[in-house]
Amino acid sequence: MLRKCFIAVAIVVSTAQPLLAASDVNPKADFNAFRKYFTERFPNVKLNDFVNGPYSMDENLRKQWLAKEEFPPYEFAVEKGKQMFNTPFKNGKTYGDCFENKGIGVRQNYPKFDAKSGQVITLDVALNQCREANGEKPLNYNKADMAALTAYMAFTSRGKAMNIKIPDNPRALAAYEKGKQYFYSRLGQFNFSCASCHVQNPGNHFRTEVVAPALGLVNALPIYRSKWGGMGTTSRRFRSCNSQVRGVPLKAEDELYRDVEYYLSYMANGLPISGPGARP
Amino acid sequence: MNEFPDAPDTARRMILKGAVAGGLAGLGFGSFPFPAYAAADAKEWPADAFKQKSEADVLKALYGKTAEASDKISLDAPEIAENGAVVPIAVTSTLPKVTAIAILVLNNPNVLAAAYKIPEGTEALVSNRLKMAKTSKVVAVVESNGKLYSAAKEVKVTVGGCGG
Amino acid sequence: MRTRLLIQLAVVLSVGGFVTAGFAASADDFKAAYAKAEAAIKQAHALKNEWTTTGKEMKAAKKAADAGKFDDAVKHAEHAEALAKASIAQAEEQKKLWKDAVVR
Amino acid sequence: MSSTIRIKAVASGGTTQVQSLIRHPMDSGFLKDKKGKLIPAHHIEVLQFKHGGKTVFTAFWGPAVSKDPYVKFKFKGGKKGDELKVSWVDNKGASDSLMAKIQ
Repeated sequence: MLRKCFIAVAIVVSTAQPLLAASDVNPKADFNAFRKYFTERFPNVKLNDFVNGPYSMDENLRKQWLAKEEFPPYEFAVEKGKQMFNTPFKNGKTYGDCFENKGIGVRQNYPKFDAKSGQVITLDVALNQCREANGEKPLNYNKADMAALTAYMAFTSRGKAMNIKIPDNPRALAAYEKGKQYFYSRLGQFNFSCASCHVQNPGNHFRTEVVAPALGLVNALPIYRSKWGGMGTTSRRFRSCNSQVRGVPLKAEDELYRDVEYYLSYMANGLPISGPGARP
Repeated sequence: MNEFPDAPDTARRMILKGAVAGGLAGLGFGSFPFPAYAAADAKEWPADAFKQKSEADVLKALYGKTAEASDKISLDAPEIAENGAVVPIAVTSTLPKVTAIAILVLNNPNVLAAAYKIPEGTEALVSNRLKMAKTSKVVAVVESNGKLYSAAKEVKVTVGGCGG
Repeated sequence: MRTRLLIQLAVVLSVGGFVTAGFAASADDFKAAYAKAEAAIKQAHALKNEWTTTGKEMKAAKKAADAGKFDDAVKHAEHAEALAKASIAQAEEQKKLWKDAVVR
Repeated sequence: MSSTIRIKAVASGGTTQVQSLIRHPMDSGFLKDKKGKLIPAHHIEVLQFKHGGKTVFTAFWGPAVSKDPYVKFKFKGGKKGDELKVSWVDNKGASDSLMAKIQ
């Protein structure tokens, strides 16, 4: 039967796959190919404009966005984030004490690879690590408080070039490669990968939305979505992608989400931070 | 100063906009609440007009008259709304002595979205963001010299904004 | 090519699930079918590749069983199992196929 | 939490351009909550701007104005440092007000 034949194929495939040697992983070559793909496919989009997502490729949407940017709907979230950021913890320390340059203008350096834990640390995770180190409970990675904090930190970093480092460390390279694999793997009942939309179809309409290019997508995070009526975190963004293709979302800041953010952020190196972004 | 020597204008504009929104970067205007004596008065709100289901009934309830089409009204609205929950719409007019502007969304459950009083010395210009339940004709109505004029435009909505 | 096969497979299985259960099922049949589906879902979950539709079928199965409609309950559970197996197959095949999609 | 009202008022060439964003749910009355219960309409009804004791702009809003509503208008007069009084009241009787300085 069809099913049996299919599973047999799958088993052969999975056992035939060799383990990756670190030497096979070449982020710099990936970066060049990725950049070339987008700039050649969209010769009319200026490189630094990719960070504005669908607005870089649709004139009608761009006009509405510019109108909204006159007084952007995310201002209240940024203001709330600023207040949270500047409010000391019970021990008197602040978020700023956990970051270089007191946390101002540092968004472009995240995610970072942490050699001690062997894990990718996103800005959201770093904020919760900071809270826990100071005796505070972590914030929910899907909720408005985390979105407001990261929105403020992105706001203070606007225009700074994404600056992601992948150290020559087998675990860092493995995390990068896992993120890349997740990005290109088809999933969900609709059998879509992240790349199916954001590499193969940027600028095209999917359902009712214009798809954002993968290049620079993370630079706009976190985003205020009109359909959410509010600011959402990076995790919320990834989770909504999963469920749109009928995949059960992973838990917020799951290792794979952090790895894929690491991969995409490295691909966006040199492009300006545009977050917090406003999107439909 | 500029970190992107070949940054396009758009990126720079984005950054400048961030700076202009400086209220939240701590450049505040020394704003503070003031006592209620000068406050907006809910009694002025034209409740009846906001209940009407047609353009004619709204205009009758608001102004007691009908409107004629005018090319001296500019209605700036997107052809396709990115999301019906937030549709930027701007109205300006070169008509003389403008005293009021109203914006109607004909296919919304209640047609009147917003009405503005324009006192002498205030320009015939208003920009706002409205919800649209579905694709609809949007009508801008301007009261000039005691008469009503209107202009209309179709806005396509693929994601409805009833949710708000 | 192979991905198209996968989708067809999912469709075939989803229809098949409804066709095969042409007998009068008992509570035990339901329990057995439900347990098999649960095992497959657990495996899909471990692969971080569960489908949202699988959970919906399981809920429908449970609801039908609670109402004593075991034929329906078995159909839904079998459908859930088929979907879960398709998602497992998808995850396994993507372990290699993802590379073909990478921008080069 | 700080004021619900945010203002950018800039004087230039004898004209003042005012932009305002207000934090308000502007519930349409047509949306249901997670339990399937209709959320009643909750919206600003009147928004007023005063400059030097004179009303320069009045908005009457229904539930079809977007969440966290925005408005822009221009009036003749007004100079840097002048005070602009803003106030709103909603259909549940809640209100807020702010005195902003023209920039």
